Amino acid sequence: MAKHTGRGFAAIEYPTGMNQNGDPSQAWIKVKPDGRVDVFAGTSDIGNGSKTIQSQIVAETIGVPYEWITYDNSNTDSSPVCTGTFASRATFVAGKAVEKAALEVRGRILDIAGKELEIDPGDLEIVDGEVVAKGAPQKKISVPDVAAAATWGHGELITGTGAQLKPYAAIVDPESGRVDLPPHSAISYAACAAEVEVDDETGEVRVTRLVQCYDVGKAINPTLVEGQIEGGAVQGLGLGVLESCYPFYPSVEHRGGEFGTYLAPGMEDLPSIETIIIENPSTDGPYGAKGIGEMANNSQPPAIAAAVFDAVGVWVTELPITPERVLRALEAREGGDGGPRRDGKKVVFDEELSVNAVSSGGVRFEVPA
Amino acid sequence: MNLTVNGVEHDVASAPLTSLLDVLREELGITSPKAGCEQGGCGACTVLVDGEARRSCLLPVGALDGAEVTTVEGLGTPERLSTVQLAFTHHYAAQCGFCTSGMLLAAHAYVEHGGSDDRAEITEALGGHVCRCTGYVKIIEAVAAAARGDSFDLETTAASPGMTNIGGVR
Amino acid sequence: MTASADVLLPRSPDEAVEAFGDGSDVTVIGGGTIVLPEITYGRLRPTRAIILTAADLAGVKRDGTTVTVGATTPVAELVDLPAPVGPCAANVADGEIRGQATLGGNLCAGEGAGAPRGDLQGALLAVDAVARSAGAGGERTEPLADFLANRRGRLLLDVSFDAPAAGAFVALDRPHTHEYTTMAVSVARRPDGTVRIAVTGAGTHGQRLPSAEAAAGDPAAAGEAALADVAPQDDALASSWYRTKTLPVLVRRALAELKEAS
Amino acid sequence: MKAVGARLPRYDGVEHVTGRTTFVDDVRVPGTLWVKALRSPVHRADVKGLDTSPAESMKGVHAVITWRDVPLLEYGHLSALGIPADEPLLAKDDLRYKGQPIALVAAEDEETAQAAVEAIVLDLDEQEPLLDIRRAFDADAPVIHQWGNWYPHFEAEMDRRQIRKGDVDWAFEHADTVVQGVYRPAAIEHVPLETQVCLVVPEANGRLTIYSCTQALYFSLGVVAAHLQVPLNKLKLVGGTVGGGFGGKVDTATETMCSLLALKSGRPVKWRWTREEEFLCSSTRAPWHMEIADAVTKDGWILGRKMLTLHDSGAYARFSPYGLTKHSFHHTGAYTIPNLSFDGYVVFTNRVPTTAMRGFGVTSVSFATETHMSRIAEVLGLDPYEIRLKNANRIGDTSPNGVVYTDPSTVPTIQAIADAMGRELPADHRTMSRQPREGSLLPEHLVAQLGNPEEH
Repeated sequence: MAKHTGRGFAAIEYPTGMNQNGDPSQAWIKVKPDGRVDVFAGTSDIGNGSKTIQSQIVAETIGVPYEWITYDNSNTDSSPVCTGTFASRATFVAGKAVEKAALEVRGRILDIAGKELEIDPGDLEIVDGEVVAKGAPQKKISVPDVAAAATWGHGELITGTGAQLKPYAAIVDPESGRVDLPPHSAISYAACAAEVEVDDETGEVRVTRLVQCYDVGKAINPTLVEGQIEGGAVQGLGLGVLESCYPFYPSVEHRGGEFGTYLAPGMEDLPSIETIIIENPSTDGPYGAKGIGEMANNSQPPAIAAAVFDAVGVWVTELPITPERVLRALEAREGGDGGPRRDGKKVVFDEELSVNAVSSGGVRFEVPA
Repeated sequence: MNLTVNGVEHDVASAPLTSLLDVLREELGITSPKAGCEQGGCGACTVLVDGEARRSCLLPVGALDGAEVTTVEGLGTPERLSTVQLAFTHHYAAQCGFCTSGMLLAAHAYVEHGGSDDRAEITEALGGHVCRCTGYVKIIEAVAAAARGDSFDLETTAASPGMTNIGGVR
Repeated sequence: MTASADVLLPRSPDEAVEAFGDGSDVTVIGGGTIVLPEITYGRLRPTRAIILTAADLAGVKRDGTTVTVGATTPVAELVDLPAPVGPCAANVADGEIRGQATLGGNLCAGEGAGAPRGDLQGALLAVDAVARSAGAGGERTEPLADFLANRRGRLLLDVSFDAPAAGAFVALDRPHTHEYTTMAVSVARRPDGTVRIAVTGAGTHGQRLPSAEAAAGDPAAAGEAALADVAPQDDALASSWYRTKTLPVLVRRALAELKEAS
Repeated sequence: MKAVGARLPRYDGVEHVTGRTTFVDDVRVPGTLWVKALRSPVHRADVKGLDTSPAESMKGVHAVITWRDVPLLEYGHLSALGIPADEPLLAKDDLRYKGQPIALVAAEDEETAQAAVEAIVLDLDEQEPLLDIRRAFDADAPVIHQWGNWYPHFEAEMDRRQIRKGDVDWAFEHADTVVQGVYRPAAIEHVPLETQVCLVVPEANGRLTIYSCTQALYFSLGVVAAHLQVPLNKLKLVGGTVGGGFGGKVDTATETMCSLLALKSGRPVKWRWTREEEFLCSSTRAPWHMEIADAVTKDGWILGRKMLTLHDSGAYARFSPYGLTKHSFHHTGAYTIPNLSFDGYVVFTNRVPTTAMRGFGVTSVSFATETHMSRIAEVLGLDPYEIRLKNANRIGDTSPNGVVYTDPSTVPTIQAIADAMGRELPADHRTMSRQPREGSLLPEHLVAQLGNPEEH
């Protein structure tokens, strides 16, 4: 039995929001006569927690308790447009739309409070559900009283709408791929170190530790950020060493049609996970947030591949890094066939996988000599 | 045949080879057990049968005459959450919520049977349950906390172990 | 499909045997872990089914060194049995499945769609288990290997074996949810010192490895010899190539563990 | 109290732990019919005959639909962006992947629906499938798609996504070493715990209420309305609470077909995919083939990169052209490489169409470029942290497609990991920042690529 440990490292970046089209999210908010706040948005909560995050943004922006918020994303009759929950956009783009709507509501509350208190709205602020005069905290009126005054006294509805739209970024030069505007809303960054244990006789790889760092811009809710990072880490582990729809790709034979034969990571696969959060605020996101939902599974596979090399000295560059691939690589190396081919200043890995080896000439990868 | 579900006795009309999952969801309208795979592979349908965690998609109801079944509806109510329900809330152990009912019942059985807060032991007990959202970290934390008998503040949620925030960096 | 099935719930072993008859056109349900999904997915449409839950066929009995395990004993109740049987049982699927799945289901399972089934077959072959079954021609007690070869039309009643002097179990370990065993090797030393070696996952069902047994004194040689006894398959979990590469490793490791256990 | 930055409890947390969250499959409407699909049994075939009458005449069957029942048969996932459609909602003349839906049945119960599906008569002429994207361009490869074997509709009707920056020939000429490798991540399943599911209720006022597990309510609303050729206010999508998605539920996989069945039968219909359908017939993350050659100097500068990407799209285009574009824009990873030549193709094969999944388009390129980076470090005998810090994106650097980086955090994230792993970095690497390049970190070859961060 020969088990080897290894460490690997990777650093990545990932764009928030869709790349190449207008990407709208909209929201509207109304305030009930007792000051409670109803938010309508079309963002599906797929477990990512957008109901929570967007409610927090509204509570913070207006200045009322989180518990006062009701959030309705249940249907397309009551909710305005949101293209959806993908592209790491639910906080960054849709959250911004909600923030804008909440700012409008805040302005309406201050206007009416100003009339009630006979103070210029610009001299008022909202703190914990109360509108108070800046510098004169004894002059105040509660948001519920403002909402009641609006409804019964002024005959007004306190409401707000918000829309966030990233302008269309066109590829102005298809030859070079040059764009006229950034095709993303922000870029997030992460790095990951992986530790593995590799059995050089069975080829089995066990990921034992993942240490990760994410620049999240601003953690609107740190617990939910952790949830995204940890869930992503285990999906990245699945990508790295377990999962494949086609175990004999490109063949379509022996696909797994159940959990026993499709190798989704289980609790037993969980490595030790440590995470470091950096908060370098974005310019466009709500409260400086960036979108990190998707990138959370991107850094582990290359870190694991490097760790496997560190452990047993072979590069496995087809994912997942199955026991069979490790064994085949080890065997190739023992047969004197594992390393790269050196040709002048060229160091050429994986020649047998290249289109140059497989295609009869329809597509080539030409590298200048 | 008879089935007691969450303390209420039911006369079941479904054919004996119908799965317990189908009886609960389609005949009795108890929808917390989920049809995640109907192959016994994911644990989203797990319920307690006479106190033991069982995959309800694998049990023919004909084998269960007189059995006592507990689903999440029988664990606690929003006003009076059970220990594992409190733990899952405080530790943010549910994201999309689809695996949660099965996880909770497995966790409940584990704690009731005197399970410890040891990660390996928890994994042994809950290891057949799939969660695709959480990466299992917070689920294990929640079960461990419930096993320890922690008390839970529902106004806030717990940080994961091994988390550091170093704020803004030049 | 299921609504029209004639379902019997025998209350004793005799009732079970009678209900089973000659086994034609009968679907037997022990723990349900294999059969129920087949019914739910519409691939199995029983006309007659026997649910064995109440048939009093469960339980582990020890008589001196002889262990007898009833057919509907849950796999979970086997985990404390001597190696290789206990560790093999502990390696089956997960805790909840082990609580539901039965010995009989594990031994009578048909071929899996994409992965080996019947983990316990290898372990029980290694301890020279004998199977007692009913069906056409009446009750029969025979070596497990013979039962496995001719299990169609048989209702397993129990399995007996003499606890080995020592045993070991080694499996390929690639954890994932609802884990199926890719391949596993069980070894046992009988009181007379001879060694039995069996594998699960190198063919459609568990099998002894006589060539490896003949070379058991030299673990490395036994490992290589094992390849003469098998024709491993490709499936969703591994290729034939990979199983061929790792079977010698598992045999060697199991024999090394056996040596330590002796 | 502060709401932003606080560890507040999940908005729907108590619903989740009490089992009261209502997912689509938990909605109960009396009189709901069950739906089952006839799916292609083969990877590729021409359809010679399709006779649904045996199913239609079965007791308990209320509606059967085929391509003939769809007002607008082809509507692309990216049609709204002007990208042409290629995929029929239900197969018409040919079958391009095993599991492709051909006909759907709505019946009183699941068993009847399944029996009706099995009664449909399908006459096929099986064809050789194309499965290896590396062979798709060969003269003797079977042609499996109406557009040819690769997507031909990028801007200016180019048949590939192309990036050109700087002078890649100069880079390879001036390199000390050229490191070349191939990277092939697999297709994987999204594995949401909730399988694809939809319930459509025809309302008395002529509207349809569509209970959907979509990740994208308005996107799916648009897709259904387009196929049905109805205005948006004829449809009400109900959803927003999804049992996991990970990208797979951006596809509008069930809503349109169930709407057609509800209209045809006049009854509520529900279609819940089995886990086996989810594993074998639902769209997947794409497999990719990436080849990289980097022109590097012995002290670790990456002067230039040549890259070829083949994106295995499966049988139809869906979101793949968009995914490849995103991929191309990020093919230098977190580093600044001034001279680039990238060619990428969306290639069709006879496997399940691929779609968006967490990290769409970039997960693949992150794996390739980062593994390649580790290899370069190994080949040159350099420290994997230090070589990365040196080439890391800095404020004022430009991306492959010419965007100026304004707030890259590559340097601090790498430093944080080095710290956590107890890795002693040399002093000059420890004090690096993301601020604009200067001094030894701004060698001649990186000057021309610089942009003005104020402009973006």
